[in-house]
Amino acid sequence: MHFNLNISGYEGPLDLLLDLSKKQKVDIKKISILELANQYLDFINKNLDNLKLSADYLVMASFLAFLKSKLLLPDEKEEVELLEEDLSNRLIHYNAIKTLTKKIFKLPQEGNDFISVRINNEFKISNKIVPEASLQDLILKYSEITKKKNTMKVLIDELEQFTIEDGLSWIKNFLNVDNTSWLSLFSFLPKKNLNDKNKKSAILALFQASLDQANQGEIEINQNSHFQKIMVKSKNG
Amino acid sequence: MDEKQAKNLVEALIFSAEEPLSIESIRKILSSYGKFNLEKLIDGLENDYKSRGINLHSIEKKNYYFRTSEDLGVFLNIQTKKTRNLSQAAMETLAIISYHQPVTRAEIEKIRGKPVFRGTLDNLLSLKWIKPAGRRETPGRPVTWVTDLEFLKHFGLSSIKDLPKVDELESIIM
Amino acid sequence: MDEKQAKNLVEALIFSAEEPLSIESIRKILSSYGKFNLEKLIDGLENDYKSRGINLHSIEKKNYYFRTSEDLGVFLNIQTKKTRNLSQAAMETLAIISYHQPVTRAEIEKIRGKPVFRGTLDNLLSLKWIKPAGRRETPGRPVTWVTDLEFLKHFGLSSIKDLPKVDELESIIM
Repeated sequence: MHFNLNISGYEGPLDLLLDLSKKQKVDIKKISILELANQYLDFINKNLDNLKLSADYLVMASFLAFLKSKLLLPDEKEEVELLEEDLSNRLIHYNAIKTLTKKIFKLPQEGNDFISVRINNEFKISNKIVPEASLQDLILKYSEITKKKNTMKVLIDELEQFTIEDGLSWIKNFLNVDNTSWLSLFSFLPKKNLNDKNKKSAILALFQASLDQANQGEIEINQNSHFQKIMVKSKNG
Repeated sequence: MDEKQAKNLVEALIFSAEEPLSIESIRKILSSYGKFNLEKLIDGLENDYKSRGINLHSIEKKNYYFRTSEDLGVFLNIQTKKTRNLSQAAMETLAIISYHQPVTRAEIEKIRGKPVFRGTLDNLLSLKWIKPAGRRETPGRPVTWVTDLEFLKHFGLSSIKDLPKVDELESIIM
Repeated sequence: MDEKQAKNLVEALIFSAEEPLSIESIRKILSSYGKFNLEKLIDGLENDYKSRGINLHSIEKKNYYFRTSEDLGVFLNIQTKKTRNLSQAAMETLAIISYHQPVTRAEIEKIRGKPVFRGTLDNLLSLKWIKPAGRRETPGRPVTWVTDLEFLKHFGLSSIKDLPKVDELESIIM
């Protein structure tokens, strides 16, 4: 089966699984987990180089690959059944939550379907003179203060970050090996030493370096349309 | 003060309060003027306003406020405050909190299969739709989240029990 | 729309307007839904509310609004106390004290990146939301601040430990 789906439309791996399972067109309690695992893994393979494919999708993929391997072995039936049931329950649960989310937001809402009214008086009802500060206000205020502090930390934390020079060296290393064909820009990202923290800076460094090289007349850049792969090719080749 | 006057006072108090007015606050004020059956007075008011353009509503039979009748929504063409657009993540998080409360963030993440970002909770907090409610007495003592009064008020619910239901969820959590 | 509905709509319109609502505005809205004798509807409303806690008033029979009944004035005047807003500075200071207690004024200033004025602390002190709690054994022996009982009471917390930590709001960003 082939699906022309975009990962960015999903709320996470469970959401994707749920959507795939609905394509089986059976009651959610009766879906084939093996078929679902195959569809999911197939989908992930096709989207592997999509930058929005975050770690949680890969964690689910490895779990499904594991489950699939177990399903193909006949001797570990009980253990597999438990895993299957657990996954199926999670899907049923998440599906219920999605249904309820829709139902809640279909309820009449204040400001759309009704408004609460009060008359304007010169007095207000209150037993004590107290500031109108709620627990939510307090937490949000503290959250605001710490967010500012985190921004500062990112600026200081330079040792973790990659520079445009790093990006240049990745591009040059690659083009020295192959200077005749079009290559995906982000395949130049180093495979090692990338974690969640510095990945963004690596992408930025590589992107800036590619613009710089194009400017220098060293490489050509091509992207067919929005969100398509950015391709690069050496001009000397 | 006679009963009719007491009822009028309760009515005026509820109409004048900024927020849904708690029955305790009303009782406290009323107690200075005599002994009254407050529940009966409120029932009377509820009944008086049943088929008017304005209805008396309660949250959990504890907090009272007046609002326009739902039947008039289409005609009122309300433009005062438009509900702002919430992300799908925020809406699902809200749904999970409302059905599973009190619930920890880790539990929400497990149900959604995805991390809950701080901005999502901040958003719901600033709407006063959720609030923290003590900690779960498990390792790490995680904070639990519950819905707040404004959530019920916004969706015109008089109790958390009035939330829509689906069979699948009942069979899983009950 | 029948006459009863039209009357309800007029009622809801007047209640929801921020300012006294002019009879022309009402007439304009109502005209989309049929032909009604607006004066008669308003007379009806005036009559319905004549002996309630809320009355329909007009300014020169042109602009309509609801207000509490004059008979209740004596009872309502007692409740003229107002809530006030807490300043940004006070809110920030309170948030920092609640999360970092015991904390010195210099430390609060460092976190805020702004000076903390004495008035801000006095303000929180008079609400009994904060109190001084001994001195820090560092040069200058500065006073430290902690939250007080009224703080927990006001914010509905059973313990300061029940405040959610920021890492409980935040999640790992992928």
